[in-house]
Amino acid sequence: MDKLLTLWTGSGLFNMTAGQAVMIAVGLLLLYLAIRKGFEPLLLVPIGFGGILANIPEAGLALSAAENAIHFAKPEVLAALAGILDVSYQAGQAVTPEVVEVFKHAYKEASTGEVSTAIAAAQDFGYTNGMMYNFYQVVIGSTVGPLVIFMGVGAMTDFGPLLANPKTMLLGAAAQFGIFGTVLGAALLDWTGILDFTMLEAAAIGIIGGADGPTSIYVASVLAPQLLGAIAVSAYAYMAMVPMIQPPIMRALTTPEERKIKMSQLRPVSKLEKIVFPIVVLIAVALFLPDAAPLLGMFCFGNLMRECGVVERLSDTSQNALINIVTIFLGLSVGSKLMADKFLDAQTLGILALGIIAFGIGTACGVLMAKLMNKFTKEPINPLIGSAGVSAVPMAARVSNKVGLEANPHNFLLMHAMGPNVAGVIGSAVAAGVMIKLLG
Amino acid sequence: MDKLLTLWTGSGLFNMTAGQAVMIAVGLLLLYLAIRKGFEPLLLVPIGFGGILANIPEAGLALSAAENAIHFAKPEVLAALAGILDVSYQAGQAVTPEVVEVFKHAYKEASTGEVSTAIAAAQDFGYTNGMMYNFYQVVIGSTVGPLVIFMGVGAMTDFGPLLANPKTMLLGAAAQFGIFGTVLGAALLDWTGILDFTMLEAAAIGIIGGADGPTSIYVASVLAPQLLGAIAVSAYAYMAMVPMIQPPIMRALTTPEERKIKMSQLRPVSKLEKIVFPIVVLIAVALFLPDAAPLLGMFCFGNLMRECGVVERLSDTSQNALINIVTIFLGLSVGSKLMADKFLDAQTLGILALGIIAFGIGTACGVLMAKLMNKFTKEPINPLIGSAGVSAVPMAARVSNKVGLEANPHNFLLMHAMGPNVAGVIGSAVAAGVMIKLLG
Amino acid sequence: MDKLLTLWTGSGLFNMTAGQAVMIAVGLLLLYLAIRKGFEPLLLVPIGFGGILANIPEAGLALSAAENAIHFAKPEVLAALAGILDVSYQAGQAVTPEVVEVFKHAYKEASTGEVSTAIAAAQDFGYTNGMMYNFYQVVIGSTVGPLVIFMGVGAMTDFGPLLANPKTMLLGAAAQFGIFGTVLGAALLDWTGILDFTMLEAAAIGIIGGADGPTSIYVASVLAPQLLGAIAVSAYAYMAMVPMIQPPIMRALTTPEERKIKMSQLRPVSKLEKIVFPIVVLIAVALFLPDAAPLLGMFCFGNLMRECGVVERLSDTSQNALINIVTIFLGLSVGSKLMADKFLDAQTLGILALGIIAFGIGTACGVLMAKLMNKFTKEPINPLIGSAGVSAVPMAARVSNKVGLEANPHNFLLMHAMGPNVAGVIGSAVAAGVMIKLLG
Amino acid sequence: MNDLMSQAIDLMIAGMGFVFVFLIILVFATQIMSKLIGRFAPEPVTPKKAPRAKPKAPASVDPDTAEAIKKAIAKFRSRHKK
Amino acid sequence: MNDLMSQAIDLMIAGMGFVFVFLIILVFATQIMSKLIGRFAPEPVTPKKAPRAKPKAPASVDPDTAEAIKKAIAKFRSRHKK
Amino acid sequence: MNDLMSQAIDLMIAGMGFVFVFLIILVFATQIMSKLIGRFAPEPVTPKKAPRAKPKAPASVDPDTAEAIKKAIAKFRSRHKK
Ligand code: NA
Ligand code: NA
Ligand code: NA
Repeated sequence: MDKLLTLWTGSGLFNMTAGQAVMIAVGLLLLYLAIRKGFEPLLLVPIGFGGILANIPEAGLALSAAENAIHFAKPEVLAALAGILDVSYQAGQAVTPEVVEVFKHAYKEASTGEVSTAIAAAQDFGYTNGMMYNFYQVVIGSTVGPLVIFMGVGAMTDFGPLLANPKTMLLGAAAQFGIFGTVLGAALLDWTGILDFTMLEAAAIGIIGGADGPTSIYVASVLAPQLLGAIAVSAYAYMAMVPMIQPPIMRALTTPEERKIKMSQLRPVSKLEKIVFPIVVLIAVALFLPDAAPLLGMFCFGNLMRECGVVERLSDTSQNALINIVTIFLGLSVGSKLMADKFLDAQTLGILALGIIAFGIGTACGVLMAKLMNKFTKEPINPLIGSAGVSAVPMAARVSNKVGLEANPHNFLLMHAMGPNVAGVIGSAVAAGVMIKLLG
Repeated sequence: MDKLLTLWTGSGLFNMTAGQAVMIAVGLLLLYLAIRKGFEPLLLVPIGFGGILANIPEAGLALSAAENAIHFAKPEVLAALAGILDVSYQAGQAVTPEVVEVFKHAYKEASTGEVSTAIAAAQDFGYTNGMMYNFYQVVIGSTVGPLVIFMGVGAMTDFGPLLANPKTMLLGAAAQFGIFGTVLGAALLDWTGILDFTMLEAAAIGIIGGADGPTSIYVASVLAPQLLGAIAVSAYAYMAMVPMIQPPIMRALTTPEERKIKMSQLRPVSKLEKIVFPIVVLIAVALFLPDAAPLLGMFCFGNLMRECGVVERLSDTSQNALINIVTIFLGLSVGSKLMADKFLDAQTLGILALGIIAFGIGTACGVLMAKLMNKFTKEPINPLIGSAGVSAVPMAARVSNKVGLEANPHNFLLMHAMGPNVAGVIGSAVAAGVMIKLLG
Repeated sequence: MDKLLTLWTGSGLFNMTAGQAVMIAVGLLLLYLAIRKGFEPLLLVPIGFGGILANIPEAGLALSAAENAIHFAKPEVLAALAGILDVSYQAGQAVTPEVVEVFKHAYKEASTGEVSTAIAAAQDFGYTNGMMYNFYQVVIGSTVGPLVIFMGVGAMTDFGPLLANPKTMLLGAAAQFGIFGTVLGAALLDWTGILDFTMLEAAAIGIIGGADGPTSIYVASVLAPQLLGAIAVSAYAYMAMVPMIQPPIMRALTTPEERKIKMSQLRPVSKLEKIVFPIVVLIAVALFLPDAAPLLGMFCFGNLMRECGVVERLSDTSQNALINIVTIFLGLSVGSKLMADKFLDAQTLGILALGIIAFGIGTACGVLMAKLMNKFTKEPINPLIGSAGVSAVPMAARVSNKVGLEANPHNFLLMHAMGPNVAGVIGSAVAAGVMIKLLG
Repeated sequence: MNDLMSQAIDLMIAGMGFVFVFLIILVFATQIMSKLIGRFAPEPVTPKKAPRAKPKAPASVDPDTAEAIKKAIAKFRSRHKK
Repeated sequence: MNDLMSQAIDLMIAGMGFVFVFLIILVFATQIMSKLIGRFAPEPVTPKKAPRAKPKAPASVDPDTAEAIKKAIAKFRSRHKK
Repeated sequence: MNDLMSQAIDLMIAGMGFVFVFLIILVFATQIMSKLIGRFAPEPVTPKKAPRAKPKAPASVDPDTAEAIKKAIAKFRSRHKK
């Protein structure tokens, strides 16, 4: 009986908070969007499932051993942690919710050394790091997960169309206005008193405008890990919604004549150019923006493996087994940040609102830049390919193609849009490097 | 000459203990069973090989840097460790076998923080963690190995037959008597004074009755890591022997007429049901047994990836590259626990004896439950499918089919037995959660 | 403006040292050799790329958080590190280049415990471990990378030709003179005062003569990690040059008649012999040289998985996904040791010079041993297969075949040379074990 | 009966009780789920004999195809020789 | 305008400025690279419609081939039955 | 001759000595193993020209088969056009 009581008082039904119930519903919604609506399922299935796991009451899967120990709040354990975390708590003292809050706050403020000492102490009392806490530390805390994904993306990227028409790189630059405009938007929300954001948080939110999953996760994990869940969900959700978000903006900013512009066929690109290009990018990074080196370095490495033709084994593995393995654990790790007390906050609503603005600004600036370039270049540029500069590879390029076909059923823009599309990946990574340099 | 002497006094031939020789023979026996007799080779080949590696004299592959330092027992190193492990040893003192034993015991009792400090100190003297010690810590110590395997098993499991006839889940419940009956058996051995077990050890031994490799390893690593080697070997060996263990029990408990019972054909199951089922299980876990969340969460995640149809890349990888990689290191890690001083113990004989009893009880209870259900349900149930409730997927289901065909050559029970078979996996994981909740 | 200045003063162009520029050129040269000349591209592409990444100014990708903190040398951070590293520095003191040097030196001399404390302290000030520092620690620092590669190589190795004619193992023994002769060469350079080497460094350089990538990396990481970059580059470069290095030596030491010797056809080898052979090797290692257990243990494990026929899934994975993943990160990790201050040193030139001597001695001793054996055995041995004893599998065996065909277009030596070729792998691992035992 | 025995009995009662309660709940939940899906989202059925574990990577060509290919090769070669 | 606003504006100016500078440099570097390669190492061109991401592991037989094989099987079987 | 030299010579003697001893033991052990297997467990032999490293994942169709398939396709197409 005693044991059955233990089972009941330890059950989820007995302990579930309203926040956890809501977050489980959010996880189910993400699964629905991913499975039924096809919203970036490779990431949103693990993120949604991870979000549910993270909110299972009492399981503490997304908490460290020390956080679990604080949650269960046994007096002798708290007494042991008090010394480490510099909390004034004596062995006999009553454990009130306030005391637990004090410990939670002290743990959040603790230094790296104190955290690991606290975890070791909690482990001596039998508490363990939650499964998803471990995943997060290894995959995102170390930054290795997003970087390996980026390497795989590099190995999947064909820079041919960009090399055939390098000027379209400027479209990929213009679309980054989405990033910095959103930072400004977040600052505005803070100024007007609607929401509170720090500069680091504003910058991390802005990166949603990069429309690049691994870049967003990387930047958020460096600048504002507490917002990582909301930022990643927002980034992937809007990437999936690119076919809905972009067309109205593209149509509003262009005339039917502009949309009918035919672009001259792309010149063939030699194998050697494709091999040398990632090295050129790498050297430019080394010379001008070392802080973008992890992201762009791994991206260029993946692309070099793809193009050099002598390491096909490695290129195949980085496009398949390796990226798949990391994607599974990256998704679960992002899901571990969908905990009620961190996600159910007005900030999250702000992030979702700013995210869609970010995509809109990026799209608009890409299109406008294309129109501007059209005035200065001999070869005509269809402004519809400008919107592909936000990245969201290859969805945004397909949107350019589709909107182009509506205006002229014989005008295939896909290959022309792939240039700015992959340039947008580089552009976002550069913007990420600038933000980490100036704020990190 | 001096150097050749060093080589000789450091050789295995010079240092081998009887226990190590026996354990190497045990490793060879496991390899023989795996390779020639086909006993669960995917696990027993790495476990057997790992067992040999762990018992190579002087190599210390399965020991931490600190344990290796204590083994070689240089006075200045012991003096450095004495302060950390709180042993009264002075720099000049003679190093007797008793002193070494005192250090070994102090290391075993040391806290997590002390252990890592002792390892760092030993590393400063040039000692290193053995290869297999590292494997164990990363793969099993972190619990990630069994969980990833379980995810892969989930991605390989078809719940269709269970969904077509959910009542057969009760057979998977009844078979778990094998687990708890064995705990009782271990307690009985302790009570009668034949062997000594603690409650944690008894529970860890019981889980062999779950007939599920990753579940057994997970539970043993949490409750009684010192018995992990014997428990894992016992679990996999008896799983391989299911076709020998089960049929006599099944025949003894059923009449020929019962064995001839034809079951009605399974209804077709829709894709959506298969997608929703793992989510239903997950929510049930969240509501009723959070402590089963790591095991069943990963299992359901794997199954959802399989069924949802939009992440085939991830599902394929978790069924192939990922599960294979983890299996290699999981096997070697289990092998690292086959060290002479831990394995060559009367307890191991007890574990082997209890293990087969566990399988027997589970089989019997499954069959009896099926007979009981037959009295209350309209649709006939062939009691032979009850034995499949022990899991040992898909071997036990094949045994049901085979014994059924002996009685009636036109009666194919395989699909009907797959229902209780996969239910047994869920049942064992639930039982594991209960034991961890009440004892962990 | 202020921010643009920050970007400029933090750029690579502003900070690049001559050494870094040279090392980036070296990285480009390695990429050129790998991609255009086909020099062991699977390793040299990641190594070369990693070398460039490691030398990006200010990015600190190959440095720990503490090293990065020392590089940026903020007074308050140095004050915090001073206590940990036992440097006499007071908070207000001016930060001169000398002070920074003192910190760098103190960090290099610090104990394992101090290093991890210093890193934790630096992390509290916002510094992070560089991406490639993490890769190195996980993949090479733990020794797991070379061992996993060696397992994969084992799974790719067919011992059939060696089992058909086990006497050729002696050729694989003789070729190890390349290793120890090179150690002597390094000692000679030290004695004559041309270069300075310690005994550990001399031994680590010698292992280049083993002509085996993972063995070289393993030994260098254990005995002289500071030389790892130069040793690995040297080993892989000369392995790629085997078809240029070996033939002149082979021709000089043999008469045309010897080169024409036809060898009797190899007897068929049974499956069981192939299964038992890795176990025989393992037991020999256990009895005679426990220090070779990690390398040869993993090698034999891979080979047993290959031959036993019951774990094809695991064997395939270890030959494909797993070895590819580890190769990518192993290569990048080796590249992290190509930093200017460690690589641009007269020692590196010495290592390159000694490396080619090592290959030459090994080749010569293999050929001479074959000639010697020819005097004592009934069955004729073509001395050209002796050179294959250096390993460099399967390149050296192909060279034997090619030189043999020049002398007699109907004399195929490939299969006969594969015996000593794979014996050379075992021989080098044994030599590695001896060196680690006597010096490690 | 010592303490360990009584603990083991307690564990058995609590454990088997809980396992049955949990799986019975799951039986009902599954039946409700199936009914709801059958009513609100009826779907074309999937073939129920899907193999339990079908690792896809090694699969290249199915036996039938392989057989046909071999015949084709044999035929092709025999023609070629003429 | 508070401090955060002015910081955000600064960041935008520095950031967009730098992104444009970097990508303009890259445009020129790429054009120079292409010209140098065209002059000193002209190569047979690669077909420019290479698919963006072609994971090779699952690829076994291309559709054309598969079609032919299926026809072959059908033919083979029909002959066999006779 | 300095200390390093004498150490290196010692290492060479010990090292080469040990390498030879070890591999000679291995030669004998292997021969004994082969004889025992030949006597007590003679087996049908495996073809000895098994390729050294045969990564199976990328392997899809062997060249011969591929050639045959291509011919078959060509033939199929030419027929189809008629
Ligand atoms: Na972008
Ligand atoms: Na079970
Ligand atoms: Na060698």
